[in-house]
Amino acid sequence: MNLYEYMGKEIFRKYGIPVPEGYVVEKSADVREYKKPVVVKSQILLGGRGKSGGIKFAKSQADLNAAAKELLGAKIRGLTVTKVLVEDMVNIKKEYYVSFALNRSERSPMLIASASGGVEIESVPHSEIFTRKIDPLLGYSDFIGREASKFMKFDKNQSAQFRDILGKLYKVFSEEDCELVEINPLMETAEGQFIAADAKVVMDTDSFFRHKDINITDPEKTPLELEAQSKGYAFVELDGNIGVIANGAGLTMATLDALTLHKGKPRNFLDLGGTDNVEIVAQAFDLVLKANPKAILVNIFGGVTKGDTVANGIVEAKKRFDIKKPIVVRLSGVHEVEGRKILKDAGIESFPTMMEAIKMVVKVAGEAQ
Amino acid sequence: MNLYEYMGKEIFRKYGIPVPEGYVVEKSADVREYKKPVVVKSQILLGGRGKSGGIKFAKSQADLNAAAKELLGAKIRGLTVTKVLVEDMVNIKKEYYVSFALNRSERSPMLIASASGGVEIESVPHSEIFTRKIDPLLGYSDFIGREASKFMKFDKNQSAQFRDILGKLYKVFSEEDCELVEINPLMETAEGQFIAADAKVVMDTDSFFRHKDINITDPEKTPLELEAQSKGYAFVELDGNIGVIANGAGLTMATLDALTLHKGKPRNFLDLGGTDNVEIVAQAFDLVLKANPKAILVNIFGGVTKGDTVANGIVEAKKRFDIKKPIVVRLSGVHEVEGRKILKDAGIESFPTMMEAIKMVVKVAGEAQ
Amino acid sequence: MTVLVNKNTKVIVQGITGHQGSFHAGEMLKFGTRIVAGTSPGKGGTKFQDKVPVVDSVSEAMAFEPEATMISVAAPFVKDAAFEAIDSGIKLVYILTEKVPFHDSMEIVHEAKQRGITVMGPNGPGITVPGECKIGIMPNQIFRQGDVAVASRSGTLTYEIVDHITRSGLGESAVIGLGGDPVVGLTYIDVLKLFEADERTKRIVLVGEIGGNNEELAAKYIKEHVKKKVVAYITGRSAPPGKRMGHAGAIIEKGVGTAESKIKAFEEAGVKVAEFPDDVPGLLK
Amino acid sequence: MTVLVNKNTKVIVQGITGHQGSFHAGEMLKFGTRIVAGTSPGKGGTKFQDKVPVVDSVSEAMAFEPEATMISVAAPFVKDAAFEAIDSGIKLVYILTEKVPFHDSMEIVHEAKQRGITVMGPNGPGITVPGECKIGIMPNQIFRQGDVAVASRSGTLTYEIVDHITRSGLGESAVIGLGGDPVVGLTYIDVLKLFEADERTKRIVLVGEIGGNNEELAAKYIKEHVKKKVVAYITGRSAPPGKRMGHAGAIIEKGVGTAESKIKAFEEAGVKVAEFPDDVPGLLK
Repeated sequence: MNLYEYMGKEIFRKYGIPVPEGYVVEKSADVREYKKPVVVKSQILLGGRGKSGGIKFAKSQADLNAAAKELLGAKIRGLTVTKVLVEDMVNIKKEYYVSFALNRSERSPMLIASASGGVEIESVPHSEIFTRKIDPLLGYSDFIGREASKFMKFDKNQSAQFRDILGKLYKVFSEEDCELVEINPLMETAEGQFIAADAKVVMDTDSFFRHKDINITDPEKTPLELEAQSKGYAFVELDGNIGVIANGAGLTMATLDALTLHKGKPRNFLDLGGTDNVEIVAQAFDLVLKANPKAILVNIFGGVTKGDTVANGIVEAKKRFDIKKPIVVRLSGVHEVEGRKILKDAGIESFPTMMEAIKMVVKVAGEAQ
Repeated sequence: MNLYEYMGKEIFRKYGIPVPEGYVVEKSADVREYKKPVVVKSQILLGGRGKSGGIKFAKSQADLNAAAKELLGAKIRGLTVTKVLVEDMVNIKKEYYVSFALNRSERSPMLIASASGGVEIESVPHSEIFTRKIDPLLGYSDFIGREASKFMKFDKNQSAQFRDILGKLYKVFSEEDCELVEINPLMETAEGQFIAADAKVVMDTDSFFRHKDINITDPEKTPLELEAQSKGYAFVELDGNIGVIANGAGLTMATLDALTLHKGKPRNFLDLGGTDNVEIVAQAFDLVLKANPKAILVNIFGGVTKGDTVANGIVEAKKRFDIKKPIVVRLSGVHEVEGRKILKDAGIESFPTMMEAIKMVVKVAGEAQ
Repeated sequence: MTVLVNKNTKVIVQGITGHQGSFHAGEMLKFGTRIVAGTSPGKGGTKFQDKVPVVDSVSEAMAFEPEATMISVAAPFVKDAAFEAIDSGIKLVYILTEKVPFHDSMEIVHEAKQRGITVMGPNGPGITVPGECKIGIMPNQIFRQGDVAVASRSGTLTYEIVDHITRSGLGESAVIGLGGDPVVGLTYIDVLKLFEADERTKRIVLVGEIGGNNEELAAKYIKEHVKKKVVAYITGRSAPPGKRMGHAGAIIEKGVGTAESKIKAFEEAGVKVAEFPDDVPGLLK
Repeated sequence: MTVLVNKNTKVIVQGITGHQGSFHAGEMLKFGTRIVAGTSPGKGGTKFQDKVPVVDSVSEAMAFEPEATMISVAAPFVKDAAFEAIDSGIKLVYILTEKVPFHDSMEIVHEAKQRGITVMGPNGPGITVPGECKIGIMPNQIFRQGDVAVASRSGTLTYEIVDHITRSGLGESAVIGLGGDPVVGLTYIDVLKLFEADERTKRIVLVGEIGGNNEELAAKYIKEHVKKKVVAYITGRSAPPGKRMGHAGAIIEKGVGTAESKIKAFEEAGVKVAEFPDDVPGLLK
């Protein structure tokens, strides 16, 4: 999960990475006395905030008040600004890029650095980017920083500051269970000091059991997605008209693929995961229905999740939520026969294969009002 | 280097290992108001302080004042007590032993635990001691604590407390660069709480460059040994009459062995280490002479330390310190010929082999007044 | 020689008395897997299903000379359990658990690799060699012995495809789930090497998904090293860019790791790519 | 086949421009060691003694295909330098530096071992194979090619004994200093295996000292596995209990690791133990 810039900078500060002096404001009235030029930055999880008007510069108290007032509550590319970070302005000499990220194919951390910072790293030519695999058992060690410094053509003083930051940034990456820690731009001031002008920290949500202090809701999720998350479902909203319930991420994706290739349009999808609980199945319908689809497709390959459990859950949901919309079910695998019988007795159509079910649900969704 | 109990406990506290409430006193006037029964413990680096009268119990203000007054300044087995630790008394239910130590032959940490604590671990039968090698790359992990808990026959609650302490103790061992971290006794109170009643922490002096906060002098060293240490020499005082200067720990030991087997009695020995500096050689004589030996044996096998450098150092020392005592030199290896010539020109006797030199020095030391 | 396990493989289950552990251990016993012991701290001395000895630690379980372990403990305790297995020197470690922090997985996988230990998972369905041994959670009844080896990042989708293969009249020589997490023990390339070396295996199915570049690396490896017939299926074609699809692995990473890129890589390597899961058996024949 | 190194072994020196590094690199060149490059961050592009290329990092030095490295940097930087060598995959890492924290050495040694990398030292004199290669700090002039292999925990004492061997008319097939620290890369047993397998070696000298139980383990190993003649010398007989003798290794640990225990173990294994260093050649003959 992405952390807000100000949260990332709090972590940086804790680890001794230099960041500009600043404070967070939620109400424009809380803006402090103006002392020197500041930058007022919307705390939203979007790249290119500057271009979208989310960053203002203030050279007087009036500027500062106006910037905070203007930004707080504003909508930037669909996201409402609830917090701004007011930070001392620094005199920029040069901007660099540096990050540690997981390289999935190597299953190892990777250091990425470039002397061309302040822009999206994807837009920088490959020849200007230093990348280096970190052996996860050896971890980051100073020699890696020396290699990077040489690539960056740093002098002794620059290299010392840069390597100090690299060592600390790797500590953040590993101790805070991050998928990505990025400083862009890493700023060199006119006075020759390196300072993290921005902070992008992406944490592994699976590690939150040991980071109890991190308590934010994912701003990229819709309210319904957040509700589903709190109930333990993987649930994503889309813009079609067929609600999809399946089990397992791979099968769920394959279901969407097949549906799409058959001209069906998913309204959402919900991954039941592995469950053997009728209530969990029934509750899933509640979520899917809230998005108001025209029909519901259930695609289950029974394993841990057994066919009869799913069938009972569907029957329970139909009754409890008084579902009138067409439900098309595919049931295979463990307890397939029992499940299909339960559904048949309740008047719900079911198929043994995914293709049959998909063709049917596309048909009924097209017919439904 | 051994840390005092109170220093070890400060470290324990920092890592969350429960220790009794307490404070350190250097002057008996600084004893605080008596509130509940306390134990007053001499801060000296000796086992069996209790038996030697170094630990007093106080059940009143008068007791406490008297104990502090009596212990501070007292000599216990040759060591002067300069600090006492005043600690709340705990109600003992049972005493355990636990430590992490370096196992040299395995080159790995080892966990040692026993339900028979409060006595020297060497006196506990092997069958009552749990030992387990720790893979230094995997580190301590909870499963090791579960194995130990089972051996100790702990119930669930005891095991949970014990394992929590083990995890933290291992962190002390590795993060504080320890050779040994020992809790003996690890006390279980009448209320069922585990608490470190003593703390033995032995730190690796070679790691002190990254533990700048540790700043104690080794109480096991004599003043002359400390002076030598501050000058960078390995120097040990003994009780004979021949001062020994050699280069390299192995050769130094072999020199002492050969000297002893030839009935010579070393007064001290100084390991020059690897040096190519005349002044370092000369300064070594200053130290050796301060212990007032009857004769001085110099045994050098030249490598990094070159024969001519040593010879020049000896000549310089003889002149500077006006040494009248016999100096017997053995010089071999790199620049042996040059060195022996320099010595000969200065009237100092030298030999090509260790045995000749040793026999000679034993002879002249016997003759000297 | 079979792939990784056979009917003699001695297996332990770490966490055999837990909800998941006990269910799947039971299914594995039905499949014919030789479970020699299970661990459950504090429950040592009891028996699972009146026959499998339960002990307190892997160290004690080593008396049964296990060659493989299935770890089924809650995510926060997986690293400890895996280190326990590694420390004891068990050569095949399968981690059933999902939601393991990937920094833990990274340590587990690399420490194991250094010691010549194979890790499967976390968050995968395990391995099944029909007629021999199952370690994991795949449904017993979908398999038939045969010559098709299947490797997949996903669980239920694997069953779907195996089921089609079996129903088509073919059978499986080995089915391995790599695991759906960003960091898992086995790569497609590791598994391709095993499949290529396995005498029972004549045909190979790779089930891939969007995200990462492991499928692209596998395609390159197939082109250069694999002589057996390979068929692939890639899921996530319809995934909207930037939306997580449940798996951490299934993120479209700004143009890299798209379904298109993977399909293209496979096709360039001479691997036929199925449009739907039920197309797989047809392409294998 | 020689022990660990031969005249073709390509060696780099990490820290070649330092006081110690440059002196010993010079001596090694005189000995005939094939130093292909040296590292010194910031000094890349220069030459050592007008012939050995100096580069900024081991990564760059890999262009010269080194098989061994000598690390001569200050103690606080040894771990970084050793990890740099390990990360690059150099197969023989010798650490000259003394006063390395043993927790660092422990990590270095074990990480290296997992990767099949041999570590010598820290705080040892290195290895010399007369007529072939020297990596380390032993004085060049004391050697003569021969059939005696010597392993020792100490530096100058090794020279003393090698000098006696050479002066007696014998010569050396290999001399290895394990290092005087509590944690070093090689054990006597590791070295005994190398000596036993080495065709040039006919006789073996082990130089031990008080502290630890490595000599006792070596004695046991010799009894069971070593066919070649072994002579030992143990130093520290006169050491007062509890007094450190300069080496961290040389502490009398409450009755364990005494000179008596080591001498007894060797004698029981049929190893003759010299009373004085100059007795060694006589016992070898």
